[in-house]
Amino acid sequence: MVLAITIGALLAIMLLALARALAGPKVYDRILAMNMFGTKTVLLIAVYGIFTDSPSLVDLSIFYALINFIGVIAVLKFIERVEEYDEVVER
Amino acid sequence: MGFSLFNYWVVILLMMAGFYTVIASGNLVKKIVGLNIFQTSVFIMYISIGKVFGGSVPILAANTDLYSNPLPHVLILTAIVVGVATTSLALSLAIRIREAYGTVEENDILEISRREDDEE
Amino acid sequence: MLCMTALVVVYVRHLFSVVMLFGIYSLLSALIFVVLDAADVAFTEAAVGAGVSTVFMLATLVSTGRQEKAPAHSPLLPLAVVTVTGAALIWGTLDMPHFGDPGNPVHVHVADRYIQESPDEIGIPNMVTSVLASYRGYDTMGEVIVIFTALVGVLSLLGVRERRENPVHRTGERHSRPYPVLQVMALLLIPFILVFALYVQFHGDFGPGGGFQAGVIFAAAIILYTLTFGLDDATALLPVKLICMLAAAGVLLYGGTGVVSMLLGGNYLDYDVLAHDPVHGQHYGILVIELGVGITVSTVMIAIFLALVSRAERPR
Amino acid sequence: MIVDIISTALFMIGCLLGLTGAWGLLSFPDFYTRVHAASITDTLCAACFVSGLMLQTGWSLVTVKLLMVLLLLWLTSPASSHALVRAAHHAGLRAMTWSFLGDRS
Amino acid sequence: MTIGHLPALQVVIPLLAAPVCFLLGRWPRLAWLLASAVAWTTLVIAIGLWLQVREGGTISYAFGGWAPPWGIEYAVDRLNVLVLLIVSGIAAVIFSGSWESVRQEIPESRQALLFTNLLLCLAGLLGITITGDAFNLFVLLEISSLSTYALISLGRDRRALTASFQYLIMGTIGATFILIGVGILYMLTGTLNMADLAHRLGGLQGSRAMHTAYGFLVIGIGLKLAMFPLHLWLPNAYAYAPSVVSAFIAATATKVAVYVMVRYLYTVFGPEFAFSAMYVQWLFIPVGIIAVLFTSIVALFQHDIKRMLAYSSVAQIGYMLVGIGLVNVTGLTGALLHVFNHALMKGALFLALAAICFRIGNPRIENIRGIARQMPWTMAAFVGGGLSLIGVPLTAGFISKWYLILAAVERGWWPVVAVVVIASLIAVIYVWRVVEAAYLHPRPEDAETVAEAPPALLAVTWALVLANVWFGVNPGLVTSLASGAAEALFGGYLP
Repeated sequence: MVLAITIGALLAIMLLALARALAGPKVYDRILAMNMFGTKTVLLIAVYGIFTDSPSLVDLSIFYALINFIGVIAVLKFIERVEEYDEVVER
Repeated sequence: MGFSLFNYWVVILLMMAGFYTVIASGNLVKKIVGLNIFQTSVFIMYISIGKVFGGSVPILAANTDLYSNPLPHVLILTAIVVGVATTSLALSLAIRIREAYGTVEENDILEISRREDDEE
Repeated sequence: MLCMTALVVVYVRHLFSVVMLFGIYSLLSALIFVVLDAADVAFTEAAVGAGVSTVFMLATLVSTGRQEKAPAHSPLLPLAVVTVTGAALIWGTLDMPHFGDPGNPVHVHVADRYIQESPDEIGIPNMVTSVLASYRGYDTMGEVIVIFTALVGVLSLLGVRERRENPVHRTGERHSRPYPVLQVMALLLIPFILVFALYVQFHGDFGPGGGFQAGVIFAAAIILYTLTFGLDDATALLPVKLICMLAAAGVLLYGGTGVVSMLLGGNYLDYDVLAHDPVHGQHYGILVIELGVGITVSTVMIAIFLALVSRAERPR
Repeated sequence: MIVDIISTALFMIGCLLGLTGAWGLLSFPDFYTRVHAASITDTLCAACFVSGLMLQTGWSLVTVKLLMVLLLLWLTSPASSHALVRAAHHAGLRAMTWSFLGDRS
Repeated sequence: MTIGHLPALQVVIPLLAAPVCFLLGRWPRLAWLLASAVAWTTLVIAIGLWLQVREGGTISYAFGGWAPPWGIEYAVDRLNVLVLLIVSGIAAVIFSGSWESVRQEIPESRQALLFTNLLLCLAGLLGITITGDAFNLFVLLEISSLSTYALISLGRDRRALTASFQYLIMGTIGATFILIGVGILYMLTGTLNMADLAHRLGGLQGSRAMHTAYGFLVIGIGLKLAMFPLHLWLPNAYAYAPSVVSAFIAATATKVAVYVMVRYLYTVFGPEFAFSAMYVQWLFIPVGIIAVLFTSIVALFQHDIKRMLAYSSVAQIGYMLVGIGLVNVTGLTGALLHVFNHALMKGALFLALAAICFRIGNPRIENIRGIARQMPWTMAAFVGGGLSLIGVPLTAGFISKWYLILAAVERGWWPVVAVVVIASLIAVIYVWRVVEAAYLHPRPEDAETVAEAPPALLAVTWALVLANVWFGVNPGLVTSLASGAAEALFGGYLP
């Protein structure tokens, strides 16, 4: 029961985040949504792992947290670089 | 009956979305993304082949003796690696194409190539 | 949700968004893998799809531009092809074995042997690792070679410059603002990631993980370093030549294990002969080849990333 | 028993916080307010979930791992929010002004 | 002891030589020597396997000591030993003659990488041929494909990049289709070993899922072997790749794909399912005929000789499909012989072109006017290869076409005979265009004088030309191998 509600709520959050990611409007909104989506995935996997008695999934959630962080940083860095180019081009 | 095949149908829908992106999109990078989606959906198909209801992760545990099938997992591990290898090669080709032609739009490239062919 | 993401990917034209949505798509499919009991695959898919592939694509977008043009030709023909293919598949599914039924042919023929016997024959609890490294060890060797081939291909296409030839053109330095917060964070995280990579590498016998996943995690640490400190610092830390040598060494380590087992009288990649006791032999063999996989995968990922980024940093 | 109740309560609080944050993410009017909504709830929400889980598992290696998840989330999530806002600011994304709010109301 | 390991060594040696070759990046000449030595070794191993097969029938090798179907098996029979021989033979010849041409066309920093890629490609092709495991085939297919994409993109023209990208997209779609097909087969049977698959599929005749798997496999492999409407990637890929690479992949890659098709149709699905239930001959015969006629005509209008030969390759694949589609032992023998002979003649022709490229750069018809006087040996080799392509008696090309015609007559399908003859006449025309330009036109005044091609390149070209003649005069060896394989494949099945 608790499991169902928790997972349901997490999925709902993810759905909302996904809606924001799809809606945009700016790239940054999408990144924000992606970040939130990622953290909720981490929690979801942890919850699922503990409740289904397979603690090995917790390793997985640690890893997801890392990947999520690196992903966000990568997007930011590369977007920044593209904007720099645009500035250079405009001048 | 209907429901028991439901997830194959979802997979097929995904596959076709990816496949459509590959063949209909004009942008090379987007083609690559489509290719990835296509492949990922095939992976989901394999993994769902291996699922057993009531089974657990195929790691030996004391409290269960029904495991999902490990073989598709192994195959897909390999296939994922093959996929990323293809992706990285395709991406570097896209970069080179951009440097050589100044664009990654298929139509523009075709136009330029056609002109080159005519000149010869 | 998965369908929605996939369908939107088809429509969105801003390529950064497409790639990010692909990252989300990949995370979602990894979640599905978790639900379908495939922890190892979920690990790998997240590492590769949401992690490495996404980062590679982003790095590419920097040099290729980020807006897609509207398609010029009509979408009818591809749509028709797709519909026909999809219809064929759905037609084929109608009498497929039912999803999740333990009596399906897949579960009763070959795989049952892996499930029943592998704990005794190989002696490690994670069946995925046993099948991957021993029963189908040759496939895994093929996989390492595929990754290596990708490295060779990317190098022959792009090449990696060790150093910037001309310091005046360091646009990155002139424009990019240092991120002190991120740099501190990265320095905090990287040792942790490296330890985690080692844990995953050697814990693969017992839980989800193994050489491939560990390799990607290791590469992720270096990618994080490169992102926060810049390409030059990263290549100073890990010269490209060293990376390439390590990649080849990893492949040779794997293949060499096979050769050794051949010299000791077994078939290629037969680990039974590596020690007096077959189970011990399997242990050693799996340990060594997982190490080979880990080395090759991490170095190849790093090298490809550096190659892509070194192109991206070049001013247009 | 008590542990169960506490952990259930923690889960519920976590759900509530998470949903609030997500709702904020979806409905707030501009980027910076959305960051605010998302990041503030994220931290506490994660804390609630993970501590609830830790209560469930009891004391073992898994608890340590869960703690690591929590620490990681606490470290990375503010950092990425920070980086995100900074990048957006540098890219010239303007914050919503009062006059804009006034127009809306 | 070594004898027993030959099947594994066949693939493992080039696979492991590749990283070594990669480490030799500074010394491209050493890399070349290593690659050639390895290629010759694989040829020796293939001959060893052939001798073994001739004496003892099918050889099976279990990787990791796990008996199939639990482990991965390599299975060598008459069918694939034929393909092994031709692939490793062509590789040995082409690799050893490639140095001069590579040194001229590829920047020095990439030369060792090119040889590494060639080795990987060779290993992949040999592996595809020898493996008895459906999934292992996919992995090795990807090894060879990825290295082929990289090889093509090394071409000097920037259109090489787009050609390679196009090939990558189509090739990956093909590979993914194969993956879907194998997945469905696995779902139905629970095994991946080909022999075991064949055994277990026998009980599943008429299952829709099996039909779907079949369709996906045929289309997937069709993409790889450039079956007629799916051939669009091929001409550009061959035309813009470095000359040596064109020679190697034109002679081997599609042949291996034809082998895979034959293997799936006959061994895995069985001729009964493939021909009596799915009527694949009604796909292959028309597609093959259209391919032969249409692409031969397209070849007539090409100005770039490499492209012309590439289109002719698609036409030759059409012959092979017709041979498979005729559904009798003679037809299949003809198709297999054509696999062998086409590798020989395309190898010879593309090597001769490589020699021409080496001296004049761009091998267009207008550029080679009067060149025969300055490069007599090269042009003579080209003529030799061309005669074999046309199918003149006493060359290898004649033998396989003869078998195809015999098979068509056996079935009483005279139009097929007519098509083979007409297409050969068209081949006469396009080969003649080159010969005319090279021999009958004077060298233009402003053109620079060129010398004969370097001796090493010339030697390997002539080796292949002479092989064409030799196998044309003494066809017995290969013919008996091919017809033995064809009989074994058909088993007791009669259409």
